Amino acid sequence: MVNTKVTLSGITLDNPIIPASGTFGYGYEFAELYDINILGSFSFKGTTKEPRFGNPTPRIAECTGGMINSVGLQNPGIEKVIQEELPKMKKVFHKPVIANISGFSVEEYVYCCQKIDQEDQVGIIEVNVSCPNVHHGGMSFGTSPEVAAEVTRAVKAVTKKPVYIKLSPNVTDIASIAKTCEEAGADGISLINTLMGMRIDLKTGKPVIANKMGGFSGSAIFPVAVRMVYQVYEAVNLPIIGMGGVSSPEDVLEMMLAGATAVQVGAANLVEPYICKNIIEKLPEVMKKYGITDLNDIIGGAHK
Amino acid sequence: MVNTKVTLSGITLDNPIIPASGTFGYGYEFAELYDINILGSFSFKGTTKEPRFGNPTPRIAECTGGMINSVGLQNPGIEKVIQEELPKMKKVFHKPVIANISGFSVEEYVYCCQKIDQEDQVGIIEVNVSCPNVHHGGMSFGTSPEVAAEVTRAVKAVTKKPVYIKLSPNVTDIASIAKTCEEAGADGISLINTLMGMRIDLKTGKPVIANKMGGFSGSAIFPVAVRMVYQVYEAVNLPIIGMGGVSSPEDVLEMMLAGATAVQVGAANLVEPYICKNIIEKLPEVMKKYGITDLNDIIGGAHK
Amino acid sequence: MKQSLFKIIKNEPLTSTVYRMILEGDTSAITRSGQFLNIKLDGLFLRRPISVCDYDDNTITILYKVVGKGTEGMSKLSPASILDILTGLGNGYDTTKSGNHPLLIGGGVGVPPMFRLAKDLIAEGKNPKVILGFNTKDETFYIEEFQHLGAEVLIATADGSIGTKGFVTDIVKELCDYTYFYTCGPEPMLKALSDCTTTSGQLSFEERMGCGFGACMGCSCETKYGNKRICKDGPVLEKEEIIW
Amino acid sequence: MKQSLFKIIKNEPLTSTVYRMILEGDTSAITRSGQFLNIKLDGLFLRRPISVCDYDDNTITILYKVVGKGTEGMSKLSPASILDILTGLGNGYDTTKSGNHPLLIGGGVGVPPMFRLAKDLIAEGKNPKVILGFNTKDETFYIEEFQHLGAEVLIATADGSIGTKGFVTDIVKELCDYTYFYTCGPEPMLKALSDCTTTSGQLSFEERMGCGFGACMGCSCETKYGNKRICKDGPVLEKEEIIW
Ligand SMILES: Cc1cc2nc3c(=O)[nH]c(=O)nc-3n(C[C@H](O)[C@H](O)[C@H](O)COP(=O)(O)OP(=O)(O)OC[C@H]3O[C@@H](n4cnc5c(N)ncnc54)[C@H](O)[C@@H]3O)c2cc1C
Ligand SMILES: Cc1cc2nc3c(=O)[nH]c(=O)nc-3n(C[C@H](O)[C@H](O)[C@H](O)COP(=O)(O)OP(=O)(O)OC[C@H]3O[C@@H](n4cnc5c(N)ncnc54)[C@H](O)[C@@H]3O)c2cc1C
Ligand SMILES: Cc1cc2nc3c(=O)[nH]c(=O)nc-3n(C[C@H](O)[C@H](O)[C@H](O)COP(=O)(O)O)c2cc1C
Ligand SMILES: Cc1cc2nc3c(=O)[nH]c(=O)nc-3n(C[C@H](O)[C@H](O)[C@H](O)COP(=O)(O)O)c2cc1C
Ligand code: FES
Ligand code: FES
Repeated sequence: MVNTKVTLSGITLDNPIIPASGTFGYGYEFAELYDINILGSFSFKGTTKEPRFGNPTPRIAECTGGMINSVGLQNPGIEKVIQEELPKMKKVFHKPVIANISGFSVEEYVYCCQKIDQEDQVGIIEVNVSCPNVHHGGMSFGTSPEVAAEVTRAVKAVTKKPVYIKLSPNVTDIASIAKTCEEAGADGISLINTLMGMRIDLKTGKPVIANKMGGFSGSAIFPVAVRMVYQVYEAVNLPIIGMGGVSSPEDVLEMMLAGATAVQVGAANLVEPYICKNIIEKLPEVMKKYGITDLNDIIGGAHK
Repeated sequence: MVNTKVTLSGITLDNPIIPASGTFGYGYEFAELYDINILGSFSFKGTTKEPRFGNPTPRIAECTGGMINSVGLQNPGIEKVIQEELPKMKKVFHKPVIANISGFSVEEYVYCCQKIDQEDQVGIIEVNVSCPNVHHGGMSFGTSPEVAAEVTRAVKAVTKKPVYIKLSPNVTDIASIAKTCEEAGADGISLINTLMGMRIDLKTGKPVIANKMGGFSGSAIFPVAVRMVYQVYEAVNLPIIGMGGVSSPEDVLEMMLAGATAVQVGAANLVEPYICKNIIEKLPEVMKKYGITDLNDIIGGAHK
Repeated sequence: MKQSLFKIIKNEPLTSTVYRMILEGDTSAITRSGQFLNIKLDGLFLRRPISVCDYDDNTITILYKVVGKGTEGMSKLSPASILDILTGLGNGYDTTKSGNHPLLIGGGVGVPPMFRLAKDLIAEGKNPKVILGFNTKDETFYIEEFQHLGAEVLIATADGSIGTKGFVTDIVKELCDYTYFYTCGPEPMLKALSDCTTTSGQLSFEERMGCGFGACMGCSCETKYGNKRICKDGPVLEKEEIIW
Repeated sequence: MKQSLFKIIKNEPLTSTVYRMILEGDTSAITRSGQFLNIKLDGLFLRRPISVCDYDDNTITILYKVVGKGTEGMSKLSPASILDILTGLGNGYDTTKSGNHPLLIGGGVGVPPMFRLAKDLIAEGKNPKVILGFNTKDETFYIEEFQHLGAEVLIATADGSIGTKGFVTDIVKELCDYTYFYTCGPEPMLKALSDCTTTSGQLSFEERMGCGFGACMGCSCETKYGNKRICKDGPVLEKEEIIW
């Protein structure tokens, strides 16, 4: 027998596998395929203060080993998520969920986190700081250590739930951003969000994505994600949720060796809807292959 | 008949295909396979003031759609390159070459560029600012607009050859770095160098690469490269040499639509030694397929 | 939705660019005409959505046009190859609203889903009239197959090389005795049909998809009844709800 | 070096993890034993280097151990599959230095290149003695093949289940009548042999490779005679030049 249980800020997960925000909706589509209660947890679709339709279509482009998305945080807004989605979600998923929160100003983050703080169903608040900051010329919150810290402090002040800051990889120095978030009171770090990418359609000569650029994710970005998890693990003393291209039990182990306590699976869910189930089922066998009896033993193992 | 000729700072290339520095050695290995004079040009292995063995091995790791290298600028040093390699290179390649110059201090860049300025064989100096700056705590020259500009100015002062600054993609704002290089007198911009990446060997639990992290390149990084070429094209009025994952004539067209005047092919040479030849041979046919009669018509086409 | 493996039974060109593939496997998730498959192909990250043209207990027929890497790869697969496919995607056409004389209008690669729809309507005792639009005679396919179903088939080609010269709308505008319409094809055609038809109808849309089963919001569109995902709440929308 | 396509003629297990593959194609670039191939495999970016075990005018034999994704994929390829391979890589062994009684020492997946080397030496009228090291009897392979060449073959296994119990060095230390040595195997074995042998010799090294043909500097090592690329200036180095 092997142990796959890991603990994030006092919340024990049966296994470290967590579908990533935006790739698992509110869970229903997958609940039709398998019992999603086998998951460690899941991070639901990024939620904002106001309802959002998101970006114009096309929103999706193909890449080698990955895809670009420019969904633009389509969601019904925090009120509706709490009133309608959470109760429905509760029927298909009985464990604490991760609430992924986005905003375009510090106030919006605060507004959403204050609301979501009331919801027992939510175990962790994951604050996505990759969004453009309307008060700073559209630069993403996550590209400035100060602004990321400001969001962290503001959000921490209004919730007792553990707050994980989800970092953007489109930065020069991810470690220093993680560090300032830690100093500002973050309980954990999630990374990485998507890399900014672009494809151009040769037939039209124009970008494939209506919004021109979008977020690149999938197995292609895995080496960047492993590197950043490794760097952040050296910089902070917080649990890390690692993600970016994870699509096999081996990838999970690699992320954990780099320093992740839990691992999210994103784009892979979209093309292999059973991927999280498969990973969870095969994980013990792959652990045995590499002589791992307890996943907790390997967290950050590559640093030793 | 289609036109594949493009011009970089007054130097006309028969076609925009240029093997990227570090993936084509000094050309001999490939000259055994095909007449490398069919190439637009080629960028030879990164040269430093002092001879360098480079990093410890393993230096190479496999990734989905790409590889990580940590060669660490192994080269015999500028003197030997000029005395031994350039004359040998001249025998196999009769067009102007691109001299890729690296340094660990501004003085080293200046030293090398001053030397290489004397060499008729060299058409363009490509200054790789991705190296760690020993005077700035090892941060790469290319991660700070000011430092990149300082290198540019210093180098421009000692050479009359066109100077192309080769940018690192591991930055928050590539456009502003390109812009400051332009203001500092750069004649062109080359991008992108490798993304920082890491792989961990599950058998040992340790990073595959002896130096832990390395430079990730290959088709996996193409969407990031296209995005950055697009952003830099909007920011500067300089010719751009685009690279990062290019491995087909279609990729060449996409890079050019994003804003590149010429295109480098890197890691693909290592696994498909005939790739540049194949691209050059198929390019006219693929141009026709998309109704392109002159490559110059599509440079930056995606911005219109 | 179901994920399962299918064996290619046949894979043959119908025109210089359009192929027919017959797949053998578990078809139980398919419930309606107008639904689609999402096909995993070697070397490509995203699956490729293709409409079900016809199906029975253990085979599916699809017709696809070679337009890029994925469809080109498909065209080169040999019989006995195995494909990983998601089936039963999308809402499909609702035949209960058809009335007795529905029009079925397919344009280009919008033709395939019309086939099963015509079959279903005929089986329900209705009299569908089928209008197929192509660029030119050489690009036509499945005309006889529709005729064999017993449906009346009208053809429009842009160059007049067969049937009416012009667009499907040129034919539709002349008709007045239909009770409903169903269509699939390029968006400009859908829009023109929405404008020129005198009855209600159902239109099938395309969008670049991430997942094809409602998880990613990659394919959203705004309708009069709220936001819809083309892959899950569509691809078939009702004329009345569409915001053009 | 040559890039060409090879057809798999045979692909069969010799032990639970070691396979033999016979490839048909253009072998003209291979000039010496100890050279290697670099094999392109579906879904993997880097080619995989594998030593030539034997070759003739139109076939190559390789022996490989399944250790990861690439070799696992290879083990599943069926005959008639086509592989894109770079041939003629590396310097290979120089038989001119062997003397009349060279030792050939292969450990684990270092055994394969010894085979063609033994064959060449015998053809040159020399009397090679072959020492093969394995972990255990079940993991041995190619012992009979070496014997059929007419070479004297000595075996060492770590657990003593066949041959001498211990390492190849335990055998080598007992020998004194050899004129030269050639070896390939894990680096600790090479080092131990370098220390315990009394003659000159050639040792074949492994390194993670980017290109395999000298272009990337991924495989460099420092030697007493300057920097060398394992793939191009190696994989065979002379005992005297190695810096341990
Ligand atoms: C619900 C649905 C049903 C479809 N049914 C059929 C069918 O029955 N027969 C058929 O031939 N085609 C059908 N298509 C279109 C088909 O999905 C695309 O032609 C195919 O995905 C192109 O893949 P590719 O790799 O060959 O082209 P790519 O190289 O990916 O792109 C070539 C061009 O195809 C278009 N395209 C690419 N991906 C998509 C996508 N996911 N959705 C829509 N268009 C895309 C773009 O305009 C692009 O320029 C359908 C699409 C949808 C959404
Ligand atoms: C010149 C040379 C000749 C070789 N000859 C043979 C041979 O005849 N038979 C044989 O079985 N093996 C041989 N090898 C080793 C073989 O190349 C590796 O076992 C193979 O590349 C592993 O690929 P993989 O995808 O299965 O493993 P991976 O999943 O890539 O890695 C598994 C393990 O294999 C090792 N490895 C991976 N890539 C390489 C590489 N490029 N070079 C060396 N080791 C690597 C690493 O230790 C790694 O932990 C040779 C290697 C070299 C350099
Ligand atoms: C379609 C799609 C939608 C996404 N939406 C969100 C989101 O709403 N909030 C968020 O924090 N991240 C979002 N992401 C990013 C993922 O959660 C994840 O960080 C990223 O995709 C990297 O993981 P992957 O490579 O496994 O996909 C989205 C990703 C995709 C592909
Ligand atoms: C093995 C290897 C060595 C490299 N060495 C250099 C170098 O010396 N100087 C440099 O500017 N870039 C170097 N690069 C980066 C490439 O020139 C190129 O910018 C990068 O690999 C992206 O292109 P690609 O994806 O086509 O490989 C090297 C890349 C590789 C793979
Ligand atoms: S394609 Fe993912 S929701 Fe429609
Ligand atoms: S592997 Fe590229 S030089 Fe040896």
